[in-house]
Amino acid sequence: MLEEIVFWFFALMIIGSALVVVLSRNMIYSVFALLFTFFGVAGIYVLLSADFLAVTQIMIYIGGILVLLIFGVMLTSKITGVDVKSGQTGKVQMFFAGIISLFIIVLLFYIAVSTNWNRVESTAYEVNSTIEIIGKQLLTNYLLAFESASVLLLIAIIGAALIARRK
Amino acid sequence: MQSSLGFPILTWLVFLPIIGMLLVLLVPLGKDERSREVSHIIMRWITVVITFIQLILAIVIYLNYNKGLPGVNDASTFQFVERLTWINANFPIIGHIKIEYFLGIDGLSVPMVLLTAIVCFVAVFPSFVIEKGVKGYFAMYLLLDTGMMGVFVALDFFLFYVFWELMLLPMYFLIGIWGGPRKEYAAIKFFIYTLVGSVFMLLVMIGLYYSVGSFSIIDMMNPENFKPNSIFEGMHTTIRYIAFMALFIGFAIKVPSVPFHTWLPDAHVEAPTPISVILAGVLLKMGTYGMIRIAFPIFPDAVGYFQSLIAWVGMISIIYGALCALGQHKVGQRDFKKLIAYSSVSHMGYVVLGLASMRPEGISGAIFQMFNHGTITSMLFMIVGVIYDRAHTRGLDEFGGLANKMPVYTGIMMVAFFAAIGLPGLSGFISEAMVFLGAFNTYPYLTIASGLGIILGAAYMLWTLQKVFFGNLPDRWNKPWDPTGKKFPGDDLIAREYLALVPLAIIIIYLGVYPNPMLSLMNTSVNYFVQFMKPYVLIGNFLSGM
Amino acid sequence: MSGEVLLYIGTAILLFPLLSFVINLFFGKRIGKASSIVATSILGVVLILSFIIFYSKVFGHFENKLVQNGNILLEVSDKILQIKFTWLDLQTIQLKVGIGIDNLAAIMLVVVALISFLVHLFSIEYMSGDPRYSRYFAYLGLFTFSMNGIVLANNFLFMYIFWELVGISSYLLIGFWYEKKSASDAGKKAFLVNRVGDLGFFIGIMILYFSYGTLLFDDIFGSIAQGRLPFDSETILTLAGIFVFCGAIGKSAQFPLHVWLPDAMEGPTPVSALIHAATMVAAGVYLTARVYAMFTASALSFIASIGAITAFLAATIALTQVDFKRVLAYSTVSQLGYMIMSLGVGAYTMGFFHLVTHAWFKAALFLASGSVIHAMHHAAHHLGDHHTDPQDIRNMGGLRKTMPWTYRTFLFVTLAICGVPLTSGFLSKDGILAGTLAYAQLTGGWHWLIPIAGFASAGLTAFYMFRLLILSFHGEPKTNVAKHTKENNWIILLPLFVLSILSFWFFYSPNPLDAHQGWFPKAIVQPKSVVPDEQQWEFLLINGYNQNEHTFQQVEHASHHYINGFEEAMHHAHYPAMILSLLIAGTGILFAFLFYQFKILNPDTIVNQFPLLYKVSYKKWYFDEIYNATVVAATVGFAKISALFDLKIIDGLVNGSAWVARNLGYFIGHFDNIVIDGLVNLIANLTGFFGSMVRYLQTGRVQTYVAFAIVGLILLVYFLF
Amino acid sequence: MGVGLTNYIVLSAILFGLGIFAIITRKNAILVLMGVELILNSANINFVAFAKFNKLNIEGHIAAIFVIMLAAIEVAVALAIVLNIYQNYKHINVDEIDSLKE
Repeated sequence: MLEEIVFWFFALMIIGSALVVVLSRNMIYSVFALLFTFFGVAGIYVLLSADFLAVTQIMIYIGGILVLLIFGVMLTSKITGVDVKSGQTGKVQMFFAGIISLFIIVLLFYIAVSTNWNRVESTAYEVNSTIEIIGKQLLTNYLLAFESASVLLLIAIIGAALIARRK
Repeated sequence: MQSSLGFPILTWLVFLPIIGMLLVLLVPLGKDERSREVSHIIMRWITVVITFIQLILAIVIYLNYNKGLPGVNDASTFQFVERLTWINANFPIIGHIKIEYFLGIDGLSVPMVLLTAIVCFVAVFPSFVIEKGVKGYFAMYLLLDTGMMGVFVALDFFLFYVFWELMLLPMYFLIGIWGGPRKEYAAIKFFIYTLVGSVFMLLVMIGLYYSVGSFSIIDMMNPENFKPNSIFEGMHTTIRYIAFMALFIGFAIKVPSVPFHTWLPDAHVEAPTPISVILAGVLLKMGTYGMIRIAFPIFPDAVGYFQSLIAWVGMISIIYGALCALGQHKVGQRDFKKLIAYSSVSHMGYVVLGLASMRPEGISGAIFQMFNHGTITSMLFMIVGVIYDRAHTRGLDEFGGLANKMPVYTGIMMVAFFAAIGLPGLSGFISEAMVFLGAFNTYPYLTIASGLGIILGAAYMLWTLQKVFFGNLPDRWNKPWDPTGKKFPGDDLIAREYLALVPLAIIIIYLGVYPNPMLSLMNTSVNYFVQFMKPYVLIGNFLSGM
Repeated sequence: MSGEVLLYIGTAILLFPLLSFVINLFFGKRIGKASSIVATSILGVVLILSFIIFYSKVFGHFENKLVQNGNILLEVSDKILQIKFTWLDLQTIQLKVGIGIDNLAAIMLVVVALISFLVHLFSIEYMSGDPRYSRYFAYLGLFTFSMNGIVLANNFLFMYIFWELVGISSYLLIGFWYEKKSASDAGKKAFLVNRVGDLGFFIGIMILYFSYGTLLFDDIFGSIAQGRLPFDSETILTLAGIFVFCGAIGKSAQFPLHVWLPDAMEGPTPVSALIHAATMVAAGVYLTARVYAMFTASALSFIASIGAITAFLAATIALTQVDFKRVLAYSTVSQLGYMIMSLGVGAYTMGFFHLVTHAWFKAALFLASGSVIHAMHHAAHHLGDHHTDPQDIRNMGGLRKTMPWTYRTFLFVTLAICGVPLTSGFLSKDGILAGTLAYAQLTGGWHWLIPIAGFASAGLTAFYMFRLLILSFHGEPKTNVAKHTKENNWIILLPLFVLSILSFWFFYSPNPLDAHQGWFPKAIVQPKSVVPDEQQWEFLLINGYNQNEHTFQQVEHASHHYINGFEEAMHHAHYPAMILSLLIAGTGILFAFLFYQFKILNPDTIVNQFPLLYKVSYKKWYFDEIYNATVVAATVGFAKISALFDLKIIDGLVNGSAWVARNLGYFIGHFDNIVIDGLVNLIANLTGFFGSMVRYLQTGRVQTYVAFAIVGLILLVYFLF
Repeated sequence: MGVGLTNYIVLSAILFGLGIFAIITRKNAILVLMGVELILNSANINFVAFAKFNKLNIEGHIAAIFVIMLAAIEVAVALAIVLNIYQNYKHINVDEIDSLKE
């Protein structure tokens, strides 16, 4: 029961804030709504007994990505704030986009519902924490991916710095 | 039959230059003057290395070639054969088309493969002076190399045609972009002339395909393979004569034989030196090679019918070409290169005459002459290129006394000139003498008339020698060629030019003294070819036993 | 010495001069002055080897032997030692070549080697100071190599090859001072004129090759002897002979191709002595002698006529020339005519004998002229006089006093060439004249013109040679230069002495009046003709005499019997011919003295009395002018016409058809634009219309593309499930 | 009715749809970027949900970790590009950046 309440709370939080992200005319609002979305997703992770992921979500998404996005907004919207509002494109486009989005939601919904998921739900709390397992996995089975990821990060950092640099 | 070397050497030989082309294209062009210079040097040396490897492959082929196998129309005795199905599909309307990737060589093509490898290698060195669009130039050069090599090893008519056309395009650009003042005219003339020949070839090729059901040149040579009621069925039919004539004209344009020769002087005059070298050294041979590989054995009956005409074409080319060359001293721009271009017409006439003889001496002589003309004329054009690079003119009347200014150059030049005259001890003599000995048996009077070509040949060559090299040096050339001394230190040849000229001179002298290494390559095939043609053609057979 | 060893020596003789050529060509600059020493010492070795071969072959005896050594076949017999090997191997056809040494070759080898050696020696001094000193010796080496090749060839192919190679070395040496236009012109002329002859030679070779499939002399003559004729026709056999003889016409400067030889005097004088007097020009005679067996009677008549015409013609021209070397050049042409005439009439031995004796004294004459010119040149140089032509005899005179040794040798060899007894020239010339007399007696008719031409030229020769001698050596010096000449040093004089000593009779015959008593006629015996009997002079058919065994010893035994009717007639004609020739030569000499020494007769009066004759002689019968106006002009004209034809007509046609095609193209283009393009454009417009509709979808905005992608995805999923 | 797999999938589907909506409609490049983030999050939810409902298979978590990492990279690079675009165009309106059309 508690689980349901928590789930619905977070689900509504996610959907609501995402709607704000999508629809808000003010960029700053969007960004802050995104914060809530991320936070909600972190909550969902906890619910799905992915504690490490939840922490990661908060640290990276909220601590890193969001901050970056805010910086982006600040740097590009002329600081005077004239263009902080981000007008949407015409109504027709909105309409079509809405239809397409709705379609895809319905489609996915249909798939989710109609498919007979062969689910074997584990007893939820077999392990205390996933951290140990993830750590072991990362340094054994997924070592190559892990290392590649680090290289990728490095490249991205350099690349980003290079691209953003003023001529 | 698998390649006898364990790896597909002919494919490597043909497509190696393509790899080189890609490498050349990958070389980045620097922004400033110096880095561009560096990348030019890299591109040049890539080409040198690639063509050198190709030369080594050709030598490997030469060393592993089995001289006892005839080839010609016997598929099982071709060597280094690679045979794969390339296109095999049903098409609506045209029906089933099967084209093979069929490579192989025999005694008729080995000398040409060697020649192509040698000429392409040495012609890189005069290419070093190209400054404009170096990347495009060397890419085109290597593509041209592939096309030429492909023509000489292809045994599938369609593949042959593809390589034939593949060679055409880079040549067009090489003349049209890197040529002299009238380059566009010369390039388009070359292109259209050759294209006309190609169209003839294409039509006959298609006709043959429907008659035989295969594009294999070897299958086309066997009269039994012709389907009943197909257009080329039977022997001595009018349509076969027409088809042969179409093929012959197509190839004669390339040779070039009088009266289809006028593209040659223009193309030579306008083309840059290395392209002239390749044009005269290899491209012209493709015409006569096409005759002996395709036109003659597929239509032996028509050869018999037109044999004397072919001999006439050869004889007229010899004399007319020589007369025109002699006339260059008096008429027109008095251009050194044009003179040599006409001398090529004359010398290729010997090849046609030799082929028409249908005697072993004549045909061996003709193939040997193809090889020798390739080396000798390459030398001649490079020799012209040497003074053109220095003096920026090629006028016959503008020089004199170069023998004192450039003694080594004059010495090397004399080897080429005397070889072109047909001096014994140099390779040109042997092939010309063999052509004459063979042709005399079949066409004595024509051969005697062609003999005038020898005298005329000596006349224009010696006249040139006297005008350009003997006498006194005009004052305007008295100072050093290059005052800075950077490009041409000293008056005489530079190392790069030695690299290009000396190997050719050695080949000319060596084959002049001891021709058997080259003759033994082609003997079996030529004799087999003669036996194959014998029922259809006129052969001087006064001599018992022949 | 065994035959094999001699053959190896022969190969060495052939190749050593080539070594000299290579060394001097590639290292000449580096070794500088030493190049002459290298070349001369190599030639010294060759000379010694040649003497060995000469002695062993001519006076030796060989067992018949055949040795097959791989590709190489060694054949040894008394008649000839030869090597045969396959050079061009076409499997079905194998062209065999090789070298052969018979008496003819052995004697010729000595002639070539000795003169070449002496000329090398002479040139050490003569050419000193020339900027291309080593190149000169390289060319001499090349020439000696090629000449030895001609001598040793036992087949037509080698003969032709070396024939061309001597041509090229002659070309290079005539044009040695190529800065002078006249020199390079002369070289070119020599080469081209020779090429004309060579073409004939090559046609002859082609006929023979066609008929017999081989080029070895042995095989060809053997086949003819068996009655196999080219094209089954005697006429063609005669023609083949004449074609081969064309080579000799060119190389030996016979009428009508004699025009190159006088011009060839532009080359250095030692070269003139070696190539254009003694050896190369004699190669034609050698060739005629070499293939003598295959000449039919008609061919021989042709040869005799050509020889006679040449001998007379050249002698008349020599009368009036003023250039020292040109007089000698025409004298050479005339003497070569003699040899050819002699071979033509059947006096084979005497013709070749004259070749040998002429080689010595003519080389001596040229070297003497070289000595004179060298001295004149130095004197002029010393005086700073650059206008006096050192070769013009009108500038000489009185050299007898300043150059006594040159004068003495020159006088002696002049006597030899005039055919004065006690000299070798007398022996050979007398033999030839006897031969012509015998020939005329035996054949009659117009053939009497041949001895008449022969005797007339003998008289003319005596006259112009003494004219030359008197004008240049006697009297008072006509110029300051002549007065200041000095005798040359021993390097120049030594070859002169050697050569003039060789012009004494005793080298050849114990009897100064009859060559037939010497060794020479026994060593060189006329080969048995191989042509069908009915095609040969009856008197030349050899009676009861086996030509395969004409060894020295056997011939000695047989010497009292005449081998054929001609020999007999010649023997009978010997004394009349001798007396007549002595009379005529004496008259010639006498007149020369009357004209130029004692000035009793004035040459100018004669000139004024017969201006036409003088002009014809002085202008060399206008041969050069006629050739320039006809053959040369026609060739150049044809060349011009061809070049223009090519440029204007053929190329014009090509460009014209291009023009037509282009204009047709324009026309079709317009037709296209309006009619066909109309249709096409309609279709195109329709397509374009739809295209532009679709084009709206292509906004270039990423967002639109994403939207489409998603629509696509939806559709995909929809259709898949 | 308990919270099942379907719930999570539907949640992620909605989030995905909203992300798509943002990408298509938003003018501002940064907002488009945010849309992408939403999509990535929806994907992550799926990963983790499937992991949970498949015997707590840890592979789903690891995939999610990598997605998060990729998202970080993507944002960094994308923002750099956006800044660059801003320097060139003086705005970051995606629908006016249509040089792809040419």
